[in-house]
Amino acid sequence: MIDQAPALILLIPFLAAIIVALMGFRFRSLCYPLVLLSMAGSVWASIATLLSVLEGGVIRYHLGGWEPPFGIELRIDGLNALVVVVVSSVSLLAAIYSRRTVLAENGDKISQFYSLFLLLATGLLGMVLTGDAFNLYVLIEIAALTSYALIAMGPKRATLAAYKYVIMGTIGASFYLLGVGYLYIKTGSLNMVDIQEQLVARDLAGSPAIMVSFILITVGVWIKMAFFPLHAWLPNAYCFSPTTSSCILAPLVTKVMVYVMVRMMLTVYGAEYTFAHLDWSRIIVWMAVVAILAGSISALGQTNLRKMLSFLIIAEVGYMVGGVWLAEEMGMVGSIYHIISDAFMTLCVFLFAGIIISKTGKTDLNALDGMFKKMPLTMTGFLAGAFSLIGIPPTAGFFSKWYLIQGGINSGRWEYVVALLISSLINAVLFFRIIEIAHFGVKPAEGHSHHHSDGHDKISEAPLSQLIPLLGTGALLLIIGLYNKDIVAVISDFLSSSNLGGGIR
Amino acid sequence: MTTIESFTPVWACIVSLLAAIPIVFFGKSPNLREGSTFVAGFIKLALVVSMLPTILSGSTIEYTLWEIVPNLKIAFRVDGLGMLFGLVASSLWILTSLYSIGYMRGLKEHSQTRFYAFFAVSLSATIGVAFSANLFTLYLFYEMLSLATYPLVTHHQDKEARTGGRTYLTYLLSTSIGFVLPALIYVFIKTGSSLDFSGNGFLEGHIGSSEAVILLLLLTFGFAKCGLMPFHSWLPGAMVAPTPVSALLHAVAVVKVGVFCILRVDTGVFGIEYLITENLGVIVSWIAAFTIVVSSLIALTQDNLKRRLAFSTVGQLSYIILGVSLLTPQGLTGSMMHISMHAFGKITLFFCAGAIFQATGKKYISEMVGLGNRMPITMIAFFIGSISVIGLPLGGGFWSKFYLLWGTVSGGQFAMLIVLLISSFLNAAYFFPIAFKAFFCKPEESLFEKKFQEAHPCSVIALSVTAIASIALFIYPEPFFSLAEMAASVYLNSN
Amino acid sequence: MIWAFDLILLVFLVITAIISLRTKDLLSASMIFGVYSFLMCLLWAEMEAVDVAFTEAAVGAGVSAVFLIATVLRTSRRSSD
Amino acid sequence: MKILGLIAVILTGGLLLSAVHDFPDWGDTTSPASSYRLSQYYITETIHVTAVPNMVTAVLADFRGYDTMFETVVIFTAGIAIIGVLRRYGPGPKLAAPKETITKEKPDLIITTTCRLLIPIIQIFALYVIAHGHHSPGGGFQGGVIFGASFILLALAKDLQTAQKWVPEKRVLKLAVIGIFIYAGFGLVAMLFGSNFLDYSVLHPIMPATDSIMARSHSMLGVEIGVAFTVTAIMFSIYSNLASHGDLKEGL
Amino acid sequence: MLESLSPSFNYWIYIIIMMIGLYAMISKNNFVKKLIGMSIFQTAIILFYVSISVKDGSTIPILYHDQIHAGHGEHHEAGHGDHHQALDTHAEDRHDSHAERGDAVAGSHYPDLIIQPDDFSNPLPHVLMLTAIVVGVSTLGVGLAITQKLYGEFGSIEESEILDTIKSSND
Repeated sequence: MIDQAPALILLIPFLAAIIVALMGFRFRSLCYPLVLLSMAGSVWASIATLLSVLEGGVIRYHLGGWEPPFGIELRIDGLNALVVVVVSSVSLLAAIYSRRTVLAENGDKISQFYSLFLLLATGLLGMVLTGDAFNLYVLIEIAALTSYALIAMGPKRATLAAYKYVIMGTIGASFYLLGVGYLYIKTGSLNMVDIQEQLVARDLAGSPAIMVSFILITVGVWIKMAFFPLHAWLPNAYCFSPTTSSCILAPLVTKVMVYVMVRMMLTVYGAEYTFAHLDWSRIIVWMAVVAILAGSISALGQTNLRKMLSFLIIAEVGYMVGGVWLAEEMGMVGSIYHIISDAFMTLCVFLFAGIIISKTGKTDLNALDGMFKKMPLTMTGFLAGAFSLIGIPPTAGFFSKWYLIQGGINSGRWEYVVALLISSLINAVLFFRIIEIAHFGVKPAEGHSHHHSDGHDKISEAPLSQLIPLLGTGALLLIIGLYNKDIVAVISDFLSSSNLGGGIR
Repeated sequence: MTTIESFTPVWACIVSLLAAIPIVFFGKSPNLREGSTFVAGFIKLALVVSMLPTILSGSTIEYTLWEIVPNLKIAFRVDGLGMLFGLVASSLWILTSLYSIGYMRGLKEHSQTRFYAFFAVSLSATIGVAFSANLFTLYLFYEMLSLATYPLVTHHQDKEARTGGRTYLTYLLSTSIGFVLPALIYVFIKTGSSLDFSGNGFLEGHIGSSEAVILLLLLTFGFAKCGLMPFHSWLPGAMVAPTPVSALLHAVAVVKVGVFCILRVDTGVFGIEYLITENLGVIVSWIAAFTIVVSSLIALTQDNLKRRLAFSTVGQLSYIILGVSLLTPQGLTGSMMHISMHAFGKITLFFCAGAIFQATGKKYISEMVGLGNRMPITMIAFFIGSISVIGLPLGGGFWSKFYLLWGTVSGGQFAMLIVLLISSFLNAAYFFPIAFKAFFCKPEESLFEKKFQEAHPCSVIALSVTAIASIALFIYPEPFFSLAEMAASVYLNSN
Repeated sequence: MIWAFDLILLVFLVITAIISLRTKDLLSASMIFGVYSFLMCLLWAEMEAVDVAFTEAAVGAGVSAVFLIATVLRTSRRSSD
Repeated sequence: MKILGLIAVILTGGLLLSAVHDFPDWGDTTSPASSYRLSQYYITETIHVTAVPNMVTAVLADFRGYDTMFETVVIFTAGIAIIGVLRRYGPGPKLAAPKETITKEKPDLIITTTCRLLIPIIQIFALYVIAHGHHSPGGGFQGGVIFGASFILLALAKDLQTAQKWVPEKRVLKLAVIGIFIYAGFGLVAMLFGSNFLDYSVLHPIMPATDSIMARSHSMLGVEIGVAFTVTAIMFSIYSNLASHGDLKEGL
Repeated sequence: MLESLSPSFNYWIYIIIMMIGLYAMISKNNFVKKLIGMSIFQTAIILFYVSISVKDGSTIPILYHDQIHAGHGEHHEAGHGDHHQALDTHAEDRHDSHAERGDAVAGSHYPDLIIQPDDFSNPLPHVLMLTAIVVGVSTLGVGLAITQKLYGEFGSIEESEILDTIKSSND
């Protein structure tokens, strides 16, 4: 069983998705338990895989029994073993949350919704696991199609946002596909590791086609992860979609694409080609700086809670892209660690936003009026996410910033360090604005007022199915923060095995 | 000097954190809730005191809790300086708790459970700062303190509180994230060490002079809790808090954490020797001197008693920073002693201010004419507190100020001597009139309704105890004196 | 592979692509898109990619065009550009 | 937007053009893609290791069977997605009516008759394409599309209701699910036999196959049938949803 | 002259078609037009991939019945000098892979059949493009469904009109 764990990680939700699709006609109430069960199975399998990777090194699972490069392999090293655990557990937490909201938002299409939900998880897990460049494209498309639908299942504006996403997402994925084509025409291979070997063996570092393929893949992935000038699809898509959709899309899609970028840069092209040969670090880090600042400043202007958080995602993507492109080990560690921590913090705040929206029916920040009194536990969970996004120790967000800043200083990129700090401060402003509204109420009284706003609308604590994932995510943020050393050890192992030495200062 | 491995400092730190659980749990029954506060307070004090003999004998106590980042540990270490601060904070917690029972009950404040819970958490953070073994742990607890005190500062949840809270967090978070964090990471990268405080610093040899200046400025201004100008405005702003909070936070916990951090940075990170060789003390001491004079002048103009006390605090904190930046043994001893002496003096003053508000609802000094007859105990305590803070004999503050002056003389920095003298004069000028008017001026008839009108007994007991302690510290300044002297000798002779 | 035939097909491809995007009547545009797909299919068949050509014939020229037409008839036939 | 489009086109086009000269010559047999062991292995060994003459089918269904499974899933996802986005159960809020009214005439006799004659032939051809994918162009996907197209033709020629009688929504979903289960089932059974997912070679004990090579060949047929099921069902489902704006009542 | 161009005109044309599609995707105002552009964009990429698979003098990647059951010499035309060399190396390769695959190939049903890789066009891009076509039609379907939903909600499939509607409803 354990040997098969890598395949089971995505087979379990995949098969469950198929079964759930049929349940629209009968056993509708069984959808939710089945989703939970399958995601839990996936989490179990991914943790088992992580443990065996930690124990025995890289796992190469040959699908169909064909040796790579002839067949497709799942290639699991420290990096994707970590990310896969994150993806499966975030999906599980989002699934737990979905219980009431799906009924409320898409009551007539529960089975389709859950089926798409699980297929999205399948697609994302597959993207993380696969060791084949073209297979990655297919899985990107699965994740994309499900995302389009999950967003379009929302009300009016969500449909428009979904359409925009279809166009942008297709451009991104097609660029990726074209990039793989360029790689194929020069190397003749599709297996990631094999492409890398061919690039070296055929001495293709100087080839313009390889450079163009690199640009195409990078730009394609950037579109998918909403890197700043290419982010136009994201804010509205995550802002107007059903809350459950945004709870799984927002934490995972962008992060998995960052993973894909790292994978492409390190495993397919190799650090030496990416950093030493191309040497675009200077300009791309500047782009990241612009992305961070633009995301943060745009977030400042928002009054809609989820839109504000969406812009924060754009800033966070800037963190990660910049961190990777610092061309420095600590920056790389920070970025990869940030994939993990950001997935959970985004989940945390989006869960919170979902709870608020489903409780109050309002989407703007004023919906939070006096929430500390009304739902103290929910707010506690939110605080963990908010503190993490601000970067307050010992939450996970602090440590990712710690490593990223370290990378920035090590490589002498002060503009990146300054951008990170400014963005942290802006996050502090953003979240303390929320905390203020929740603490003082929208209109605090002039003098000592002790009884404002209680009871005029009956909003009580969120139901357990929503509280558990929120508080669980909050706790996880702390745990990830406190155990960051172990996570970073895994990441460092991965980096040292992927031969960074050639390209990294 | 021996090092002892013991879990006690960790217990001392987390006992109040754990106390928050029963406090929240007993939220419905005030007696049990405040009972648990007291129990935790006494346990904490007992734990701290239990370590005192070890420290006085010249040993340090260490415990490494967790290696959180490769090479960086969350570690606790108790030495003379930390002990001194821990002792002040833990003993004053009990008194403040006593006082706040009186205050909160007297005024029937809302959300008392939240108040006590966060109070306990703040204390944990304070003790955590005091017993931190390295800069990283220090930073961690520092941030924790900023956040845990926010609900306390904004306790009233009105517009004023919101403004005050905003200022409070803006200053504290922006400086700590904007200045300290990068400095911290830079130091970590440059030295590659575990950031452990050591007797003579660990920066020497790792950085150049210009970097040293920048780092020193970043770390000095970064710990904005110390109230150095121009990052002081949060302190008067935070006076919107209920008085016990102001008392503890702005006489003991928050502001003292700020100066304590700077002491740690100067002694444990840079090292006094290194500061002397690079001649870095001058920069800081001039900033401190400027703060001292300006804040005293501002204090003179304040009519709101708590604001006047706040500006006085800004000035007094800079004494401590000035003392350490003199880089002389006497200056160092003086500034460390001033942590404790000023704490006792200032907390008395705050207690009095709170007691006056509690009993009469008066906030402004101009309304306190003739108060001495109404509230004799309070006003006598106020007088004693003033003496101590000004640094006159009979108050514990005398000793610390004495050492500070000695430090300026022995360091040959006469400009600083003059600053200190001017400031003492100004201190007297803004404190004495209050006591004087309270006792010797006739009030207008309409000002007070009752003849005798002391505050809640709990509060009165608390402020009497601190007042007496201020005097006692003049007569017998132990153990703070020995601790300070010991610590100063460690930092100056360890090479 | 016959380069002249190939070239003619490619030129027609470009022409049909442009026409289908410039026609203001969406129904016509969909039909022309079907023609485009069919030309593409011919081109691929001629390039020895029979399986791909077969699929494109079934999907691009067949089903895709039908989907487009279905949508156009369910929405609006006029396009502003 | 026009300017943005132009900029994107110029940038991308320039980028792509700049690399054209770096490509191997047209039809060059020594180009990396053609000479690398990957494609050569597929060409020279497929017949030996799978006994399937159509290399495309063999690579599709066996070597890259994992891809193809997800290709089927893409189709399935699209079907579910379109149901999720478009399907309306019962009378929902009022939606905008089509700009051009669709004239509802009685179906033309010639068309209906032709379709009645044509549809069985199309379906038989589809079955042939599916079954003969090993030896000629075609396979599950193409056959499935053709099969689905036959139902679409029925819906177009008569009306959606008639076609719905043949394949109502419930049956569509069942067929689609069965198709994927057939595909995944081959993989899962291989896992049960102790090998990796989709390793058909271990399946020979439960197949009318003499050895593992024939097991691959036969499994590929099974897999193609699975693909065909899903594609047929989903193609029709997509059409019926698009044609009726999601209520599956009135088609075009 | 055209013949001299022929080596790469496929690559040129694919870029032109692709840019037409890309331009339509970004600049067109009509949602259906954008989707048509998207399909054109995707088929252009497929055209590129298919172009990779082309080899001079090769045939479709399917073995004929009589090819399977005949010796290799029959369909192997003379005059390809380098083929002999290739034959040797590939024979060696085949031996290697025989060794790797053990009895899998040892049990080949056509042990005498040796196939020249240069006789057949590269099947791999074909396989990939089958998948890409499927992805293309799926995306098109989802895009059309979203377009219909938009039309149902806003009564228009023109982007500018819908944006106006949203703007006026916000004011």
